[in-house]
Amino acid sequence: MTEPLDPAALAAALAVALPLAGALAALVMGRRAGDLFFVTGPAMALVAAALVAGVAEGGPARIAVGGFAPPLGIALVTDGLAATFVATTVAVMAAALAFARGGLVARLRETRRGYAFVALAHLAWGALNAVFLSGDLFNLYVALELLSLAAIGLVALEGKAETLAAAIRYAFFALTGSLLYLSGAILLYAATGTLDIALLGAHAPEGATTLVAGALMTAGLCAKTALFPLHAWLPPAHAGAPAPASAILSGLVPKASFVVMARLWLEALPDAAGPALGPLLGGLGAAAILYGSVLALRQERLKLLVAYSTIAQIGYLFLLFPLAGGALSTQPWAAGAWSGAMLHGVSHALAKAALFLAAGLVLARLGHDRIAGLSGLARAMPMTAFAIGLSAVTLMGLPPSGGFIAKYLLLVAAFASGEWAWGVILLAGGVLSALYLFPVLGRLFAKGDAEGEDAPEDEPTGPLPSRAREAIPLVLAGLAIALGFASAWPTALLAIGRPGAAMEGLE
Amino acid sequence: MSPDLAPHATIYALVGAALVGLGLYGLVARRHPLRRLVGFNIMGSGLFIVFGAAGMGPLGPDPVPQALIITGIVVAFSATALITALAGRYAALTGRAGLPEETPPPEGGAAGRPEAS
Amino acid sequence: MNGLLPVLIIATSLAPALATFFLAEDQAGWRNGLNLGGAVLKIALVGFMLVEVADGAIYDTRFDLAPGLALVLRVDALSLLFVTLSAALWLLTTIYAIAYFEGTRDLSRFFGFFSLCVAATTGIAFSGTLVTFFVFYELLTLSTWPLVVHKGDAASLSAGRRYLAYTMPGSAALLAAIVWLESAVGPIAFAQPAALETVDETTLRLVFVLFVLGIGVKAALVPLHGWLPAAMAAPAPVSALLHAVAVVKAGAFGIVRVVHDVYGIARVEALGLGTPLALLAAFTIVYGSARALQQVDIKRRLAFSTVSQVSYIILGVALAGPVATIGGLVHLVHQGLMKITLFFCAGIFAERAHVHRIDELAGIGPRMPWTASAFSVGALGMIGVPPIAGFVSKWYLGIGGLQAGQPWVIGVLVASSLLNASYFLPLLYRMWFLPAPETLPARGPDARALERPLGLIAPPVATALAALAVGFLAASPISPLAWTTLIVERAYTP
Amino acid sequence: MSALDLFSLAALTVGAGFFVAGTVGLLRFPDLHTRLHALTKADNLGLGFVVLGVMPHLGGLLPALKVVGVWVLAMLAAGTAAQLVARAALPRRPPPEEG
Amino acid sequence: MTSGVGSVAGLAFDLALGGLLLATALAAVAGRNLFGGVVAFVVYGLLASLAWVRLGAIDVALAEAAIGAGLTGVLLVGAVARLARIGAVEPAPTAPVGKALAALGAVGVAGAIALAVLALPEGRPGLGPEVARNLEASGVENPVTAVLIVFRGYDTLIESIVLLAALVGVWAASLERDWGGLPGLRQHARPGGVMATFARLVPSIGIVVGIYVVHAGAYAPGGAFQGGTILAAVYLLAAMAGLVEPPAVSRLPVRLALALGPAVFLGLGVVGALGGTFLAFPEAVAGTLVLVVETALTVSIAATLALLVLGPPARPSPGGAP
Repeated sequence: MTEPLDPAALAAALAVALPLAGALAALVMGRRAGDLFFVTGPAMALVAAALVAGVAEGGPARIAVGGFAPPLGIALVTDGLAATFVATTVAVMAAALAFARGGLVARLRETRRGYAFVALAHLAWGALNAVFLSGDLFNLYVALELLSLAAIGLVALEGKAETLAAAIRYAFFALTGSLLYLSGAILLYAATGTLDIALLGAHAPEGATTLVAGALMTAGLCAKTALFPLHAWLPPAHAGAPAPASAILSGLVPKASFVVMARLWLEALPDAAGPALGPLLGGLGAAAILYGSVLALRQERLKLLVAYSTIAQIGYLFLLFPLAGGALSTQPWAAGAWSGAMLHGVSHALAKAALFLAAGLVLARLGHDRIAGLSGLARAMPMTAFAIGLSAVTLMGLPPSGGFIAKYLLLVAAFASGEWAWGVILLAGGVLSALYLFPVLGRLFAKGDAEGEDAPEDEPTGPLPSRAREAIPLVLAGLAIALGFASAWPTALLAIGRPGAAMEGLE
Repeated sequence: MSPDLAPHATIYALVGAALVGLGLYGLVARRHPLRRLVGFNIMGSGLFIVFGAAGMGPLGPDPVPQALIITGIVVAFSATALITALAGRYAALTGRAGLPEETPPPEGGAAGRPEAS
Repeated sequence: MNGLLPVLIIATSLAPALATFFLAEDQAGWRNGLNLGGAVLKIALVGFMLVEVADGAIYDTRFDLAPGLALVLRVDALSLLFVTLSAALWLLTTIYAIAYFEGTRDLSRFFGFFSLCVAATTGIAFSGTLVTFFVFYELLTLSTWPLVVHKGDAASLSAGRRYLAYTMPGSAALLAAIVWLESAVGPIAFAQPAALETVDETTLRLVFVLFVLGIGVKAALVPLHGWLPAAMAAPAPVSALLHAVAVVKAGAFGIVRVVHDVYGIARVEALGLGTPLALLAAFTIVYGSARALQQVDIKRRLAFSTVSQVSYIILGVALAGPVATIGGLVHLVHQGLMKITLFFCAGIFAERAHVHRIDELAGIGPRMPWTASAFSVGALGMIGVPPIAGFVSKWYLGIGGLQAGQPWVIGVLVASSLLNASYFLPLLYRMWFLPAPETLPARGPDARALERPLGLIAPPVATALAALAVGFLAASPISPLAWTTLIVERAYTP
Repeated sequence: MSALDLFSLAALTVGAGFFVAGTVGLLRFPDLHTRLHALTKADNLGLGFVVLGVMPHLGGLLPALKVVGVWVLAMLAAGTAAQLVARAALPRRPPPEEG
Repeated sequence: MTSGVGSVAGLAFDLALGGLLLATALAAVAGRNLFGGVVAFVVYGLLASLAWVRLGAIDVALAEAAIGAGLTGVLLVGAVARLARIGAVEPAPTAPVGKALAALGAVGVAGAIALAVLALPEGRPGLGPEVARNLEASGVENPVTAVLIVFRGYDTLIESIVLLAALVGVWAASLERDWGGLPGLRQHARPGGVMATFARLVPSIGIVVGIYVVHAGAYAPGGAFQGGTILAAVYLLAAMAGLVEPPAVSRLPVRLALALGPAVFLGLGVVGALGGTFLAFPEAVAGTLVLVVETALTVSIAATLALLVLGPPARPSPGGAP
């Protein structure tokens, strides 16, 4: 049964197959693995473009893998959400791989870190696309597991004692999370006989089994997304990894398990959640925002500050559930909240990746990433300072960045739904992020020889990065800002196949 | 009380649930990475037994859970192998079997024992 | 075509800004050329648009950002008033800055952010909806912060921190107000006052307070003015353009938009918010002048004088009379001209004669005749001595107050004029009538060197002359007064 | 109960008996070597009888041969393991490179 | 096999087995010394495979015995030995309140799952009949292999790559100077000793059984994973006995063998995608395709599992890194 070649279906298949093929090639190529980027980068850009175009015209589609439709087979879901995040992943991954070519991935001989990074990055890439596109709960489990193992490998890449400890701690959190998620999936299969999200939505299972399953899956996914009470593993893991790895870890990995949670509660079990879910997840998100920001304020090292800001920014995503979760999805403002949360996911991915890459450049140049020692960097490395500035603007949600549009949509939804408490938290979060990000920018502008502040041994040890390598974080941060201006198109793309019959915005 | 599950399948389902509890306890409470790995594997295996038992329909075992369980076992093994290697490398570097916040430093000073060949 | 013009005008300062960022330090020629070219082009375009808008043309462009969120640029008489002022002064300040920063470093970064800030100001003027206003309002904060911390030393860094400590919560309050109102009523455009009937009164009052809190930070209303004096640590051109013209005026402009275009003056009166705002403005006027009296440093005194002068605009707007509004709005231009002259001269005194404190001003008049006379014109204008610009706006404000049945306004004006006199006249006296210390060379080459190069001296003289001209030709059809009467006739007959 | 069933019942009981003997040996014997002895000898013999008892019921020669194969392999493994454990537990007189 | 599953003897056996399972699991988790715990875990694994036989899932029993009990056991015992040799310091025992909290959480989760299982609605056919209906389209008779390779082949593809991800992670947990070297520790087996003879005797049988299991997967319990594990175990036995030197990590044939299985499966999938459906097994050639994929997977799985157990490269390879 070979129906005419549907571009979206082919693009979806290639979106997963190509990075995995790249990983296999990297496994075998060894020394030349660094140049793999020249093949997978452009090819994946093409695939992402085809997927986005296919979704934009053809609307959301369900592709039966192997020709067997669910409940027997597995269905890939190509809707706006998947296409947007696949495109974002291409941007961040291409940047990380290009960034690694200059430093981490040595060209002359095959080093441990270079070899492992290229292979693990491609594996994570394939896993991310598999998660965004999959519509089957068990398939999501296997893809999340591949993502976790690749991420654990990336965290342990430096080989130092503290990164290994961080990797082990992360591993146990991730594995506990996976098993809890799996237990929920198993119970849902036992209750309804299907693992497919859309069929589950149609079945609308009720009763104790569904509630227990939902609770277990939520607990598991919260552990993997490092939502507030289960976040202890994230800062040492993301700060210890090499810069391109941190960009992937902090920018993309938490989004994968968040998308699974969104699909679970908005598509698979829309009305099984009951009134408690929204406030609970929203409350935890709010706590994450406050906790992450306060701790980021107290960090002396740049990479740790950026890692704690990830915990805070993840909090914003979870405001989706009180505003658009469960029974609310038919309310007029739910659409805005949904687009806002997803747009925040995209703009945070770009800005956070840019910030970590820029921090990597600073670390390579100065030999340390103590914030106090960053003075005068704006003069020595203007493009990196500018990239840090632009991504800081996006993280603070100030116009003209994509972060602002996302924050604005969430705010409007919060006020329109009457629960303006979430709005206040959003605003407080913005001010708090300004509190911990502007001192860093201030340090950049401070004169190099500000009176005795930086100790003599702060003389820059590493070489100045090449302009091309310095441009990478700038391009990413520029994309995040451009998202602020050209956000009409992405929000329209996101809306394709959005759960719930939410009305379009507020007009 | 128990629905049409073949009688002994319910036993396995309940035993599996208990095993999940035991495994989770091992994974969360025990500090030694290898102990936690044992807990992780037991929890996984218990979960699969629940899955298999729940799949026991009137006309024999449902093949889909069986296939998924094989996949699950292999995934659990790869995770165990990775963590064992990481824990081994960490112990070689620092002379500590557990995570730093849970293990006293080795008495031979902070640096770990010389690399075991 | 007419939709494109406002975008083009913003581009005239945005494009040079983005280009300058990528220029190397030593490409001074390119940098100056770009910025000056942009300024000249902008003035030409604004001139053309002045003519068009005078006979009723309306420019309107719209960019859709997200569902329910759009960037709308709309040009009306009020926005042109602000843009003309900022375009003209941008050119002069660029000339001044080029001369001022001779031989210092980080200039590409400075001029980049400088033009970006002017682009943001133009954006604020042209914004057609509350959201567009907020976008450019925040862009202004983001582009001015690097200018405040430009020197990079401890003082400017702490000034920067203080600036943020006020503006960040302010922006949160403003965003809260906008979203609270828009979630109830849908996107609000300035073209027609929003249909606020459906919203209950207490919410409207609360939102108005939030608006004043948010925008008041930049308009330096009393409790929120702390950052302005501290920001004097920034280099002179920054203080000149930003704190005398762009940032502070953007605050005042914002309050005018909110009072007239979002709420409509009738509803502000009905809600009983007009008088408290006027009282707050009046208190700021007096408080600013009083604090200016205590200052020893010239620039800090000028800063506190700005705090009080800006509140004239808000006072004018808060009083519901058309004449008072004219007085307020025209003061926006007049105060800009006078204050920028004073800051230019203060910068020259500091840069060339190393004079920072008032008591060091003794006998500087004969030594630096051009700068000192420009300073005197500005100072006298501030006091309200006819025929300089200051007198015109105070005159209209006074009459407006009477018409609006608020006689106490006269009292405030008189008191503040007296205070102005008491903190400006001693400076003039020291400059012209006290003997100069021997450190100041009277004759010879280094005497002439005091007022070199020309680029540094010409701008203050030009703005002083402009202040005089505006005062003299107030009655003529092309003066800012005429333009403000046009604005008030066209839109704000009570 | 046909003759075959009787035969396998008997064989299984004997096998079980040997297993019990092996376990008792494991619990009661004083040191490692004797316990090893009990385990490998008794249990393997028990397994042999169990195999014998089960063979007729498997239906067909091939499965029967497979089961015998299992028994042979089990014995081999048990023997090697016992040797290694015993050698490892010897007091450390011989030089360490002894496997 | 006893005739009626529900007969009293069967029930007694299940209860006993369940009890044993819980006892060994408790010993493994809560036992005092580490080595005892690991051994208890291996015993638990074997009992679990017995449980799978009772549940009628022979494929899973094979996998559980081979991978769950066998390889994981070898891995953990090896790790315990290595940590003991290093003399690594044991972590401090958890505070009693921590233990109580964890116990509470564990009981809660277990109770919830038990409750959920008991609350399962009646008459759930599961996907058994659905699989039976499509079985002949899959080209294999064993339904489990059909689901594993054909109906849900996408899961198995990702899972085979999960193995590779773990292997790359394991290899990266080595020192920069050892990169490309020989994995695992040097074994001191006596050349003529018992271990050597055993290691010479068993592989011949092991390889035959392994290949048989892979091939039999099409129509009877078995398949790539179980067969691959047997082959890996046999290789490990030879390596432990010192008969064969594990290959240097950076040698090309090793890496090609590792990537062969997933590459064949992925290639097949992409070819299918070009023809319209990703990972399609056209009915006419489904049987042979499954066999091709299974064989390729077996090679990779055997190599990967063996290298995973051997661990990160620890000795510079005589030939030096490439």
